[in-house]
Order: sequence, then C-alpha cells, then structure tokens
Amino acid sequence: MTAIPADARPTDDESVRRQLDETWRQTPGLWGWLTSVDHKSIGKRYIVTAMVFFVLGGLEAGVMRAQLARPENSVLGPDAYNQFFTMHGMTMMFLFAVPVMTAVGLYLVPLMIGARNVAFPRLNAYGYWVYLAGGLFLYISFFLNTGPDTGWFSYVPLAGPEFSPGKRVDVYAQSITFTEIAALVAAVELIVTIFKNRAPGMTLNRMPLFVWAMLVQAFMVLFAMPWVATVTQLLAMDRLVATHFFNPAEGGDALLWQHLFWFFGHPEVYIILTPGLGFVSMIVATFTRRPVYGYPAMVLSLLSVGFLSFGLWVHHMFATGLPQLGQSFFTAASMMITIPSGIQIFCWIATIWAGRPRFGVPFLFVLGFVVIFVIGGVTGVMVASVAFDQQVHDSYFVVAHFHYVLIGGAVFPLLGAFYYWFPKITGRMLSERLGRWNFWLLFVGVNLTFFPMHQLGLEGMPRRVYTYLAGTGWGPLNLLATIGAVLVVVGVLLFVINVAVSLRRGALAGDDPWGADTLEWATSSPPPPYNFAHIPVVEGRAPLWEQPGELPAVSGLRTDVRDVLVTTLLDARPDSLHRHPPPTIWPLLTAIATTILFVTLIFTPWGAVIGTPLLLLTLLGWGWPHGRDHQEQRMVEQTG
Amino acid sequence: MPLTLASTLVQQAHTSLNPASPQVRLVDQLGTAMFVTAAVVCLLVFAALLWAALRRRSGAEPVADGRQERPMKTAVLLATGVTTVILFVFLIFDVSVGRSITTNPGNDALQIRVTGHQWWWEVQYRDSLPKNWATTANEIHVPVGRPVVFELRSTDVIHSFWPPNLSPKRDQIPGNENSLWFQADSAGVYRGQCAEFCGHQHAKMAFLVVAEPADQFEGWLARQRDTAQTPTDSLARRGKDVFMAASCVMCHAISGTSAGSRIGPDLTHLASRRTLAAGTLPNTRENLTGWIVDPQAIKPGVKMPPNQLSGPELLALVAYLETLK
Amino acid sequence: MCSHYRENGGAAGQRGSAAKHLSVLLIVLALSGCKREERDFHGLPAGGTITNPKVREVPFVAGGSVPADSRPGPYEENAYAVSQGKTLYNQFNCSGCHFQGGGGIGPPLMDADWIYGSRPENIYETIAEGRPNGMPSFGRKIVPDQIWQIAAYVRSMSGLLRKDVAPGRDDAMQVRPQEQSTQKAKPVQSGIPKSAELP
Amino acid sequence: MRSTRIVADVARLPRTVFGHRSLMWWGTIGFIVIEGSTLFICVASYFYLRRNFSTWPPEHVFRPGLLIPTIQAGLMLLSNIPMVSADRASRRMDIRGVRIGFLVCSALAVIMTVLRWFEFQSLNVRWDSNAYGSVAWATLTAHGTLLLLETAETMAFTVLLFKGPLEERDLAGASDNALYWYFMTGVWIPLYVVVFLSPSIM
Repeated sequence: MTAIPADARPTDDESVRRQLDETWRQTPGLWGWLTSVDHKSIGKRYIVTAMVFFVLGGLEAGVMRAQLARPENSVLGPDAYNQFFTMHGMTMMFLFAVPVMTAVGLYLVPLMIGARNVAFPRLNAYGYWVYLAGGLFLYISFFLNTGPDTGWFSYVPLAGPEFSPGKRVDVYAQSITFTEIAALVAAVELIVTIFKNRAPGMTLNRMPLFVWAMLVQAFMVLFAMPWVATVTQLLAMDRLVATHFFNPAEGGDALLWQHLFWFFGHPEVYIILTPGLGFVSMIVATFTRRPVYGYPAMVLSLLSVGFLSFGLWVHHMFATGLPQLGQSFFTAASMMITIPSGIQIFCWIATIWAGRPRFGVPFLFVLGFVVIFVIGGVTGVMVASVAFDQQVHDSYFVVAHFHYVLIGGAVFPLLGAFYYWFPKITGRMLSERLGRWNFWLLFVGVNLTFFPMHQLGLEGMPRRVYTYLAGTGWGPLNLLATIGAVLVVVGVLLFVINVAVSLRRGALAGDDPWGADTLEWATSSPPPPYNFAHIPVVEGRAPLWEQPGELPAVSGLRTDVRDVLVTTLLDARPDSLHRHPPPTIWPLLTAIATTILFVTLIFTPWGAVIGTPLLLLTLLGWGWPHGRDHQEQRMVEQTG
Repeated sequence: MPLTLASTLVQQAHTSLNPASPQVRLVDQLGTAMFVTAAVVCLLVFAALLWAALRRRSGAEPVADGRQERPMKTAVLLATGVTTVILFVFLIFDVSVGRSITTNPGNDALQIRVTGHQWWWEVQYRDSLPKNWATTANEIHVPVGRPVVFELRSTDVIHSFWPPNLSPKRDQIPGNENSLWFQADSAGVYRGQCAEFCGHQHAKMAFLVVAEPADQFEGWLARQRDTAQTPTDSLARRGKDVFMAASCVMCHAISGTSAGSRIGPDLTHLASRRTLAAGTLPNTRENLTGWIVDPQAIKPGVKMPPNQLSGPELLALVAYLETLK
Repeated sequence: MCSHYRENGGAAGQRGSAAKHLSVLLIVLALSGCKREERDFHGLPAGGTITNPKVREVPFVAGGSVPADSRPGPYEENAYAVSQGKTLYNQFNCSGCHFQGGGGIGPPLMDADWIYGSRPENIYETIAEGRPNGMPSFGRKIVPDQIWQIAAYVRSMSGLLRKDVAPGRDDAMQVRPQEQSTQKAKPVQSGIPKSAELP
Repeated sequence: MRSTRIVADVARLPRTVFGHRSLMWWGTIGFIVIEGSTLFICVASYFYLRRNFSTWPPEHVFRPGLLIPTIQAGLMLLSNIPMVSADRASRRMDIRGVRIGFLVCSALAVIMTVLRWFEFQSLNVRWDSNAYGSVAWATLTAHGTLLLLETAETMAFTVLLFKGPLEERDLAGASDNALYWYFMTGVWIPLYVVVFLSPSIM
C-alpha cells in the first residue's frame, strides 16, 4: 500500500478548516471526554468497550471449553458453569455483537454519507453511557456471584421467582433493559441520520451497501428489541411484585415467554448478521476494484432478510409441541430466508470472478466468511426442518450451527472490517503479516472447535451441560473442540497485539490506502472533528471512483456554529439547515439517573419513587435550551 | 468410570445415528439426505469461490466490459434457482416425514406418563384400575413392536424428553401437557437425557429405555405392580426400620409400607433398576451407599441431602434397599 | 465455591479503582451479595464430583458429611437456602397444620405472635424437638441443614428476613402475598394461647 | 482530504422546518414506533393469556368499573383540540396560540395523570391476583409511563414558552411535542377498549 501523506494534495481554505475545527472539536481533557457528542469519539469508545466484552465473553467460553475437555472434569461446578454459559451468551449477544455492529455503524455511516455527525448527537452519547452502565452492572454482579445463571434465553419457570431465588435473574432482566435502550436509541439515530443527513445527490439507490445494511439493521432493532425489553420487564414483575404472567396456576403461560422472547430472538441473529453482510460488500468492492454485482438484488435481499426474519421465531420452539401445520409454515419461512442470503453470496462470488482480487487481510476474512457462513447456512436449512430439528434441537448440533453462522457471519466480517477501516479510524495500517497469522489461526481454530460439535449433537450431547459421563463416548471430540478453542484464543490474542503495536508503529495510512470508492476515504485519516470541510455532492454509487480528481461540494454552512445539512428522504436534495448542540454533560447525567432507577428497582419498588424524578430532572436539564445563538436564529417576538 | 457399561455399547445406545424406531429411522433418512445435499452445495460454493478468486491471480487488469455481465447474471440466476428447488424438495420431504412420525399410534398403544422433576424422571404405567398402576423412576420399559404413547408432564421447570435412538425430543412444560409416541424395533437398552436446560443437574438427568419382547415386558410390569417384599433377614428388617425412622421416608415411597411420599423417586423396586441418580451411576452396592451418604458429591445441587447415619444403620439400610427387587 | 468468588470480587474491586474506600465498599457488597447468592452444596470443591472411584468403594462413612455451618441461623441471608426451605415447607406438608401460614390446626406463622420464640434457633428447636399440643419432632427425619432452611423460610413468612433474601411467589395458586412483600412484624412472645391448650 | 470544487451554496436554506422535514419529527416517530410496539406487546399478551381462562374476567373477579376510564378516554380525545390548535399556531409562528394550547394541555395532563391513579382502582383486581390482573395492570402502567413523560415534557415546554428566550425552532419543537401527544392520547383509545370494555363484551 502506498501511503499518501495528507498534505500532498491541494487543500481547501485553511481558515475555514481552522474555524470548523474550533467549532466542532471536543473539549480537551477528561471533561471533554465525558461531554463529547462527536460520533467518532463515541463510536470509538463504543467499539473498544464492545471488544473488551468480546474478550471477556471469549475467556468465559475458554473456561467452559476447559471444563468440557474431558468427562466429569472439575474446572467448574454446575453453579459456576451455569453462570459462565449465561454470561457468555449474554455478553456475546447483548454486550458485543449488537453493540459493536451499531458502534461501527455510528462511526462510519456519517462519514460514508458525507454528514458531519449523527442526527441526534446527545442521544448518541446517552446510548453509549447506558450501554456501558448495563455492561458494568452485569459484570459487577457476576463478580459478586450474582451473575445470571439461567441462560441468555432464561426460560420460565426456571428463571421465575420459585426456581431462581436471589437477584441473579433480576440482573439478567435489568441488564438487558440497559442494552436494549442503547440499541434502540442507536437505531433511531441511524435511521434518521441515513434518511435525512445524506450528502446532496446521494439518492437512496446510490447509498453504499453498508449503509443499506445498517438501515435494515436499525429497522430490525426498532421492531425486535421492544419485545425483549418488554418481556424481561414482565419477568422482573413476576419475580419482584408477584404478577402471574408466567404462572400457569393463575392463568399465566410459560410459552408466552418463549413466543415473546423468540419474536425478538430470531431477528436478533439477523440484526447481528446484516451489518456483517454490509462489511463484506464494501470489502469485496474495494478488493476487486469493481462495484458489487447486482446492487438492486443485494438491496432487495437485505430488505427481504430483514422482513422474513420476523417470521421465523417459532422454529426455536419446534420441540414445544405446537400444531404440525403451523410448524410447517415456519419451516417454509425459515427455508425461504436462505434464498436472499444465497443471492448475496452468489453476487459476491460473481463480483470476485469478474474482478482481479487483491489478497489483503480484509479480503482473506471475506473468503473465510463465505466458507464458514455457508456451512452455518446449510445446517440452518437442516434445523429449519421440524422433524430433524426435533432430533437435534438443544443439542450440540445447534451450538455448532449458530456459532458457524455468528462467527462466520459477524466475527469474520467484523475482523475484516477492522483491518479495512482501522487506517481510517487511527491513521495507521494494521500489520498484514500478523493479520495473516491472525486469520489462519482463527479459521483453523473455529473449524476445529465447532465442526466436531455437529457430530456430538447427532450423538445426543445436549447443550448447556456442565459435564458428561465418560461412558457416553463424547470425550475425544470435546477434547478436539477444546484444542480448537486454544487456537482461537491465540488468534484473538494476535489480533489484540496487532492493534496495540500498530496503533503506535503501524505504517501511516493516508486518506485512502485501499483505493476505495466511498466518501469516508475522501477525508483525512483519522477524520477531522467536522468530517468534511465542505459537504460533498454525490453523483453516483462510487463517488471516489467516478470523480478521481476534485469532489463536487456545497458551501454555505456556517463554520462558527455546528451547522449540518438536512436533505430530503428519497433524493437527498438539500432541504434545510440544522444546528447541532455543543458538548454537554447531560446525557451522562441522564444515563446515571437511568442506572439508579433500574438498579434500585430490582431491590425495592421505591426505586421508582427515587429514580423517576431524578430521570425527569436530568431529561429536563438535557432538553432545556442552552447557549442561545442571537445572531442567526430570529428571536420570536415576545408578544404580551 | 461411573458408567460401567462398555463405552461402545453406550455410544450405540445414545445417539440419533443408530435408529431403533421407525420414527428415528425416517428422521435419520431425512437428515442424511439433507446432509449429503448440504455437503455437495458447500463444496460447489467453495469451488466456485476459489476459482473466482484464484483464476486471475497473475492475469492482466480486468476489463470492465459488458461481456462479463451476461455470464454473471446467468450464474447468479441459475444458482438461485437451484437453491430454491433444493429448498422446495427439502420442504416436501420434511412435511412428509413430519406427517409420518405424528400419525395416530392406534388404539393398541401402551400409555406411559413421564413426569420431569429436577433432576429425575417419574415413570407411571397407568391403568383403568388405580391398583394396577405401577410407578418407577428413570428406567422405562417398553414392549418391542408396539406403539408407546408418552404423556409428558413437568411439575417444576421445563424438561425435554429425548431418547435419541427412539424418538425426537419433546418438551415437558408445566401447565402444557405434551405427548409423543414411538415404537421400538428391536430389543435393547437405550439411553436418553434431558434436553432443556433445567438447572444445576441438567447434565445428570438421564434415563434408560429398556425395549424387551412383549412377554418379558408384561412380566416386568406385573412385578412392578406388586407391593414391596417384606424383608426376611434381620439385617434388612433393621434397615427397613432405619428407612422409616430416618429422613428417607420424608421423600420416598415404598408401596406396601407406610412410606408414601412422592417428592423423590419411588423406591418400591429400586433394586430392579439398572442405574441410580437418574442414569448417572450403575446400581451397585458401593454406589448406592456412596449416594445415600453424600449425593451432593455426585450431583451437586441435587435435592437429596447428605445423610448422617451410623455405620451399622447404613449397612442395614443398604441391605434393605437391595431387597427391593 | 463462594470463597472463590469472594476473592474474585475483591480483586476486581481493587483493580477497578485506586480509591481504597471504593474497594472496601465493593468487598462489603461482595460479601452481602455472596451470602445472598451462595448455592451451598455442603462446601464441596468446585467440581463437586467424585472422580476417584475408590471413594465409592468405601462402604461406610460413619456420620456422613457435616453440615456446612452449624451456627444458629446459618441461612438468614441466603436466598437459595430460604427458597429450598420454602420448597421443603410445601413438600413436607407443613401447610397440613399451619395452612399457608394462616394457622389452622397449628398456630399461624405469618403473624407477629411467637409462642416459642422467633429466633432461628427457637424455630429449629420447635421443628427438631417438637412442641406440646401437636407439633411432632422432626429431628430424626429432617437433616439439620434442611431444618435450618425451613426455619429461615418460616421467619421470612412474617417478614423477618431481608427483602432481597425472602422468596417471591410460587408457580402455584395465589393464596397469600409473596414473602418478599411481607412487612416485618415485630415479634411478640405470646406464650401458649388459651385456644391451643389441651382441654 | 480530497480537494473540492463548490457546485452549490446552501446558506439560504430554511433553519426552522416542520413535520417530516425536521429531524426531531423523525426522532419522535422512532420513539412512537418503539413505544407503540411495547403497547402492542401488552395487548398481544392480553389476548394470549385470555385463552387460558374460561371466563373473562376470571371467576370471582369483578368487571372493571367504567366511569372513570370513560371520562379519561373522553378527556384524552378532547385534549387533542387544544393541542391541534397549539400545533397550528406554532406553524403560524403564533406564540400566543401556542402558549394557550400548552397551558390548557398541561392542566389536562395533570388531571389525566391523577385519573390514571383512579383507573388502576377501577380495574377491580390486583396485579398479583391472577394473570388477568397482571396484564391489565401492566398495560395501564406501560401507557402510564408515556403519560407521565408527556406530562413532564408538556409542562416543561409551557414554562419555556412563558419564560423564554424563545427561538423559532422551539416552535418546531412544540409541534413535535404535539405529534407525541397525538400518539399518546390516540393509542389510549384502543387500550381503553381492550382493558376496560372488552371484559364486558367477551
């Protein structure tokens, strides 16, 4: 990669930039960090936090693999093991996978669509703080031996008041509420940003595929997350104030939990996958130096995946004895979703075929993604079959299946995305050499860990067991899986080392080290606080390839206040100007009030009496107008 | 190792890959067909990917001309079409298998009620006359070649009944009665395990299904209906007294005696069973003793408490329990 | 098992913050959380499984294992043990005489009156030794550990335990408010009521 | 950073826009979707649990009282009159109209919050009596949080409108507040029908 120094190109008017920098930059110091409303600053800390949770979740998995390495092992007892597997699932689902995808989206989407920030910068900050509070709450509880121990799905009655005494499941319910609030505000954030803040000329059908993916993901979050947020509140009420939602003796229903949970839980998988598909499209285009084949098909596939994912939830409940006919409907729907996923795979392969790929590390991860994801996909078709699923449901076959899907569909594209966008975020390249090692260790490790689990499941090994008897003969394959897990750990360790070393010593990246086509590569690396000195105008799907020289842009945004351009929904015609708020501490205070409310509520209903006024007060502080701008905004006449 | 059955035997006795009923055989055929197709699909996709990626490693810069569009379009459409066809065939196959394994078992079927408890299985053979009921635990005997309908219940949390050689699983949900049926093809001892996470000892909540010829089964059932034998030798008689005076009697039933509690497994014919602690230990004298003294060492979290009995008491108690054939 | 967490909790506290008082606070929190959340399977090692088959070849272990804690009221702060006590209370049919705490053949358990004292060891003694006028002795039939669990639960019925320790509702018919919502009633040593005296 | 050539100037674009042209409007719609989903889930659970009972309300449970809930529903509907007038006034930049509308709505919101307390009592069942009581209470509570939030926001807005200093875009904010008000009061009507009327009908 030839790194082009940032100053080798002619620059815009220096004074404009200086003033923009003055207006948009974060206040220095710790205070600045706490009050920042910059999507890049928040996106970075979001990504880092999510990666820390990824490592924690991975370590939990490592300890579990150690326990299962041989029959009747004694690394973890049943009580600790149950907390470990629950923490692993919750961490990966709620604290890593969804947040990290959202975080990358929050960082990249404004840059990709030529915006200066997300639509609601303070809400963005609030979302991060709530997410962080939820993660800390869960992990502090875990260290206090109050880690949830009924699985990330926490089926009642096991998770109900009678069979899970103490506060462990309340921690489960409430920490989910934190992360769902964070995910929901981020979804609103992304949708409005994508709808209303696109660069002039970036019509919907010129949006980069990653932006499409984030848009679809945000809509799925918007419609899926309220279900889990609500159902966990119902559970908390059953446990704390003795409601009877799930008590069959008083007209409640254990299956109500499963329906409500999986109506969220299945889209959740696609919420995690969809941004990954977006990453892949971007990397494929750049590394084959041609636009991804079949843009309309790709977009329609994303949309139909998003839509169909809401019709599959019952396939998690095939063993509950629902009527056969209804189940076949869900089999059909589950199989149907394979088609749009398949179309995307075929389009990428066609694109690679037509181009001349460069085998950079991001591209390696894309190849790895296709292999692992396709294996997870075909086993997904198998478990969509009612009869077959009733055999392998809740066995290690399913464990193998969804790890293939999630690691293939989310972790590999994510790591590819890291190698791809790291230069943009930090200004430095990650080491390709370490990257190759990282890739191959992970690729071999993941397959070694999870492939034997298919066989274990068919042999009858159930999920969520803390041990197994020697006589079952499951020992050797489990040992193999544990060896694979060691490789995965080493692979992830290499990645961490690569990031740590490259942050300081990596080669300078320049604006556009890969020769890519989307707008984020038009600004410097790392981008300035205001992203673009002039908002670019877009005339096609690959603006940087279509405009090799100067980019067209608009002028007229004020540089002394945080002006952003609002465009129309479909055609992205400039429509109005909007002023963004300066840095503020209120989102953090509101998040603290939220935390006080949620945490005290699981100990006493009086928590509402303490927490609600605090929350309303902080919201008032947030919403109350500060720093009136007398120059621009016409004061409304004070009519008597 | 606790399970002293030869390990290969158990492997064969607890796997969906060794079908022992028409139900599982059908599902196995479906699974095999899907597996083979899936493997072929995977290999084709990988081959296409590798070819696409590697074919021009050392070629010239690609020419972005219209000639590429046509083959790409054809290939993508073809692949999508093939995918759709495969899925459609799978769907038909799945629905037909689903219908066959859920057909009506017929009137001749044997009814067995299996109730999941944390962490053991209560097994009840019901009859129109309640005196003919037989209750046992963790070991289900079925006649070969006759449909058996299982009434699946739970009194605490959700469990899932899964003998992989004989039947796909079905959840036992409190408040929602479920059922399934299968028919064992050949005599043998099969193993099953709870498949829905149910708390601390989900891992050690197994059971055996003993499929035997009809006459043998009827003989077994008749013996299970009997009340417990009254011990004859003095040690066992003393053991019975220990049982009735100690904490055992609070949770366990032995028919024909004053012990009638249904909290733990029915022990009327304990000694006739092959395993202890829900398929965890072979039913030997040593294991039984160890289990009574400290069940928490074998299944941490299990509901049975460690028992403080003196040496002679324990000896007598075990001797008594061993008479419960 | 809990001590393992205790160490973890403490260590996390110290790493998390330089401020000493914060780590002290965390340890205090850890201890209270720990007591509440402990799953006491009788102080077994983490694995909890006898992997050495020899252990089971010894046919007699006189005396068996010792209860984890023989201090009075070992489970006053342990939600798991209290809930076990509740299960046992129901399974051993204590309701047969005391009904759902409202009293019937036996005296009510959810009010403030205590004939033989409200301290855990009083209740232990009542269950283990029995009392005149009908309460049988269960000392032989219920192991001490379980008696302590039941005693702790009985105390929760009149709100004598912390609210975060007392049980919630059962998956059963709602016959009375859940224990964790029961207001603490100041125990009164009432002595034997007239009605309970033998004629 | 790529160099740019200026092709257009946007300085003259308006800074105060209403309805779907404004960012806040879209944000409000987003939260309406989220909260609408939550209420939908409550109603879905209501009918799901309904199947477990042979009579509705269950035996030994009185039907909910209708007087106060009906007054409340009527009030919710009527409250849209001042809110619509405030919304229209804001689009005309008629600050006086907005003030009057918000003042009236603040008063109504306080009354509605107090009425909500009596609505809970009108249910004639406790939340811990049975699943019917649980889901009825949960639905009322879920909507109650919206009511509480909207009351607080409307009152805060009213104070701002009278105290100032005001900018044009605050009026756009008032219009967005009105949008949320329409949702909060509008969504109550089906909930009222489900929770209070349906036990008498079904």
